[in-house]
Amino acid sequence: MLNRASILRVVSKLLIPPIMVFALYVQFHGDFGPGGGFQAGVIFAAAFILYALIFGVDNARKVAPAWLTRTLLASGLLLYTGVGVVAMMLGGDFLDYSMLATDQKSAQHLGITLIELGVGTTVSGAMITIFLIFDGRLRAEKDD
Amino acid sequence: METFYGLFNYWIVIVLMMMGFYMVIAQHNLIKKIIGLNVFQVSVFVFYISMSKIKGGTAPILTDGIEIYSNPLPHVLILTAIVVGVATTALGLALTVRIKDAFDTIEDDEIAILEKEDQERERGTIS
Amino acid sequence: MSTQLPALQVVLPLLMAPIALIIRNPRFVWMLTLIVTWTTLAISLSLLMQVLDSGTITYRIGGWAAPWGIEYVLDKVGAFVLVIVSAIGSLVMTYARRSVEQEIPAERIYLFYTMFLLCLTGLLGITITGDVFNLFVFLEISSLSSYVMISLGRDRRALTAAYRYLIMGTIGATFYIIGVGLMYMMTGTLNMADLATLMPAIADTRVIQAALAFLTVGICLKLALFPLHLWLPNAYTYAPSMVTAFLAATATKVAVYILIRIIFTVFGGVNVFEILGLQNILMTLAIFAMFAASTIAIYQDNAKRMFAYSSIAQVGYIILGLSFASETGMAAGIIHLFNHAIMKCTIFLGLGCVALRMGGVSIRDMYGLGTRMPWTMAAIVVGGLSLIGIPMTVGFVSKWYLVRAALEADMWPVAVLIVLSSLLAIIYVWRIVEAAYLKPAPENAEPVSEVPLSMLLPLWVMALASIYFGLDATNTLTIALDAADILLNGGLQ
Amino acid sequence: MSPETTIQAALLTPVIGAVLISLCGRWTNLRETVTLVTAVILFSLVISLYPLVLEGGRPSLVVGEMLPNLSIAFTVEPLGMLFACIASFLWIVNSLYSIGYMRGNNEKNQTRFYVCFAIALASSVAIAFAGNMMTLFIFYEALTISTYPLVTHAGTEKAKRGGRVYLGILLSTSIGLLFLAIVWTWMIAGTLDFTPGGILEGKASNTIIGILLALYMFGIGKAALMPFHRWLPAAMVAPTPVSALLHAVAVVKAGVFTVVKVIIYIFGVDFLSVTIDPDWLLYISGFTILAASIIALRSDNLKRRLAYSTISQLSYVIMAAAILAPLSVLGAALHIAVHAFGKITLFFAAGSIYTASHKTEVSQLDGIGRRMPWTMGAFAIGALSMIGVPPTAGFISKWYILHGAFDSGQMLAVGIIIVSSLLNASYFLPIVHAAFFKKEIESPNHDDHGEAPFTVVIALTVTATITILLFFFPGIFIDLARQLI
Repeated sequence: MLNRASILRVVSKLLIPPIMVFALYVQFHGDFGPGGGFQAGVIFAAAFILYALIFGVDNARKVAPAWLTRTLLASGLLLYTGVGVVAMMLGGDFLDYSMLATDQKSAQHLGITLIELGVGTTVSGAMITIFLIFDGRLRAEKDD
Repeated sequence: METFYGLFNYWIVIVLMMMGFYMVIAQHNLIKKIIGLNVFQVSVFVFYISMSKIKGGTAPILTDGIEIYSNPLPHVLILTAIVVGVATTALGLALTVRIKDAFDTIEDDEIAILEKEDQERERGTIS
Repeated sequence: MSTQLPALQVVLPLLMAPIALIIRNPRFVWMLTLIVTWTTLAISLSLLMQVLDSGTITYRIGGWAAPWGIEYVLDKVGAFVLVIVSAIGSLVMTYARRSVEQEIPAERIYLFYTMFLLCLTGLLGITITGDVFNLFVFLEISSLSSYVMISLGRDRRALTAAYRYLIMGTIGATFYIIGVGLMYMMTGTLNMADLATLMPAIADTRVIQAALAFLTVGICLKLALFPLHLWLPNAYTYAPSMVTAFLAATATKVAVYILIRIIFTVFGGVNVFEILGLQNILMTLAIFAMFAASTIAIYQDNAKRMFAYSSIAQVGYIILGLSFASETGMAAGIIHLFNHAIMKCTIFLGLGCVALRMGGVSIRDMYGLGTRMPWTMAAIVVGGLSLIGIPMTVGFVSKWYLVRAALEADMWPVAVLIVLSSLLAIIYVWRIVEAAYLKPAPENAEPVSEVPLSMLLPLWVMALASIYFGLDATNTLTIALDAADILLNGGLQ
Repeated sequence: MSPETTIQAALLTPVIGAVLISLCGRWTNLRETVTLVTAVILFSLVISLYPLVLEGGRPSLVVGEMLPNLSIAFTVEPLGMLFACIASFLWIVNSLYSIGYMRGNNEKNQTRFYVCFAIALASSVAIAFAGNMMTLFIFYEALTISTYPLVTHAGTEKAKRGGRVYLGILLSTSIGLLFLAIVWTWMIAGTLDFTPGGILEGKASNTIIGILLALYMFGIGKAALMPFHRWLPAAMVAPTPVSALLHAVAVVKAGVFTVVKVIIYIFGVDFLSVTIDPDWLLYISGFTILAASIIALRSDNLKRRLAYSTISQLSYVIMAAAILAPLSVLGAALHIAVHAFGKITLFFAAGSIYTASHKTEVSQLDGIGRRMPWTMGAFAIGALSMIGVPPTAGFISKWYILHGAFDSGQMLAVGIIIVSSLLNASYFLPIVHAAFFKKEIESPNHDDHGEAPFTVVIALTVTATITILLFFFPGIFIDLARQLI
């Protein structure tokens, strides 16, 4: 089955890296143009899901075991709330980026980038998890 | 006629909404219900986005020479709503999968019969 | 630091949820959740003190000023509900460990606690936020996590219950955002206080009336107002015991809070009850809920289901109180919100203890339990007496104020209906009492011991609370009366 | 001890007693000693307030605010003093009796029995001392709940049904009607304090006052005004000491006590007589007196006959209060006390017969007086007191009620009292006659029995003696009751 789909395999091998790069572009471009964490996360996950579809879920699992996707999911949320809490600790309000650096502009920049990164991580983690869990829920429960 | 064409976006919203709502109510298949739910939610997304459009306005990116642009806030809101919708769908589907495991069917009416049997068994064993 | 408390309240459980997800050790995750819940209780208590001292607190997320940024606003009503939610959360969590170990498969326990934290985040967020769209987000956070928690129940019907709740809940939430969208269309703002100032000028338009209709129906779905209650009985019956206790005591209460916020804050400057005949509709539905749900409750064989129906009836009382739109009525609604949370939590925690030992909560499982599990059954009876409205329990205080509100409004038939419906409560509560105390235990019954102290203690804290706040209701009533005053005369300030 | 502390102590003693009893459950002798000691302490505390109240003192105690502007408060006034004295004294006697009865019949769950008894007594004393309607209502309900386990003590299907009727009627009248009346009163008057002369004067129209009065009278289900009297015979399934407590002292007396209290302190006698003149109450109570007597006449079960007799005697109190004449109110207060002693004697006798011979029907009692002379002697005294024959205490209260009725020209009331006295005589005297003068029916089962256990005999002798003594020395109660008018 897989052997007969050699065109798909070749094309997807070629496509997956650009998709991922595009995801990163969308991710880091998000603070001053169209883009952002949600979109980037989904695009990144799409690359991964494509891989899983073509090369089989078992292989995909090797790349992203359950603990990894879960950690990805969790760490994105942690990053997001973490930035907010750090801002609070520095004396600002929750998610008040201006506290993150001395210069106003770069503080805002830093803040939104980190936040978007958190969002991106979580979204991609979530999408991958959803996909993999639907494929093999029981394996996902047992393998660690 | 003016109201009909002029407010065409709302008509679309209403048609979508009712279609989705009808699917949720009338379909017995749990997956189809979720699809209906999605159509229902999408109608709201359309509603928000079409509401923010301003005639002749561009994308809300600040560049020289552009005076009129659409309201970006509803887009942001809808982005959030979409995420919520995705989460709901995922959860709904996950539940459906587990219902399939537990009941061996995803037809609403068949599940209702099985549930009734469960209930009678419960009564039977205790009385 | 104290200025950061409003945000911390919500952020703390949100921050801990992913940590719980990563760590996954059931024991540790439970400890973590326990600490978080007690901390949120401490925070919400200090917030309540602040609000009582110095009035409404506002907090800007990200430092953005009100109409643009998301604002957290905490007045007396909000602070009161916040305390209810976090107090119930912390007690239920103290109780949870044994019950959860028994009812949820070991490999899913971490998931349960993570969802609990998220649900808590959502409920606290709803209470504290001053932004109608942010409220929707928190509403969905809490709803989604509660669907998951319900689906973790042992019976396979838990899955379908969760599924149906998901469908109904999503429809409700979507109705809510349609309403929000319509309001945004007319006003261009999502901030509650801002909306409240803009609303009177445009209240007569059809768009706003449609918005109000969508909002009301959507929220009433969430709070299970009869006849939109169909999701509730199964969800409560098949959910794990402590989930039932937590949701019954908090989720519908918070939904009522949303209704209060929308009707009396957002539409505060408008006499909403005149529009669309909302008052009559709500009052009629509330009375129907009181009678229909209580009557159905009488015929249930499963105690959890029985009290689930009773919850629907009690929601009727709360809505009835609000629908008087008088200060007493509003206070009655708010105080019953608190009181019902306490008594239902007592009962469902008690049923959780029964489930732990007997494996089920049908009436037959309770035969002879009065002597075999005396403390548990006594607590359930205290909760039951409170439902009836016997003096020296919180239920009496609520009923006193409800009847007073009805008489003040010159609606004596309503007053009569209130007392009549509480007579129905006697019947179903007494089915439990007779089963526990007057029926002999089945002959082949295995010996049953009382539940461990870690469960008994929270149970009795709740039971004693329902006696204490029934005997000394002055503090809670003062807050409720103040809150009613703010809602009716001030809006968000 | 200051009066406040005494009140506090009197309220807490039975509660502490209940806790101790439940702790001593395993050692029966200790448990029963605790019960007796608690009862004696309670009585001495209550009686120590007597001189103060007699001098016109009204010691009071405010526990705290329950709802804004509505406190849990206690005030000792003459009527409450009267009720508390009777209840606490009869608890001693009743405990003595219970010990003999419960052991003699090998009842189960005796600890629960004594605990509930103590709690019921605590509620009764709290009702007696209640300073406002709210406090009274709270403990009124507490009394209902705490006596429910006593009624259903046997745990049988019959007990369960009896318990349902008992609880169903008492709770639904109190929540359905009395509660409504109290909230309404509070809204009209702004206070619920018991105030001499009433709190409603000039605050509401006559119609509302009339409706309120009806709500109160039917809402106080414990007073067993028809048609809400069914709980009393239903509660007969309880062990006899409970019946004695329920039907002679705590529960029914709490009912009529509340009725009198409401008429005197919420409405005010004068106010009622000038505004609405509640004739209907006279008719209903009169009807209850006669109808209950007739039912009593027709029932063969001894306890059932006594229960219907109680229903009719309770309506004496209500009717006396409804006449609204000073002397009849005095009579009403006296009748609460007098009937308590007489009726408890009768119940004690019934229980004593049951313990010794397991006989429950009137028709089985032929010739039993020769086997149980003390019991049947006491029974005869109690019966005479019910009829109102001197030298028993029943005469005194009937005298005052009649006097009041004559004064205010209520000839109907006079007629009812006379007719009902005749009825009383016709359902009590045959029992006495049969017990002493008829030949015993040969029955193989219960031939060899003598008197009931010693404590039982003591208890009923004491109450019978007091029933007679009260005729000669009625001052102790009359002096108190006089302060009411």
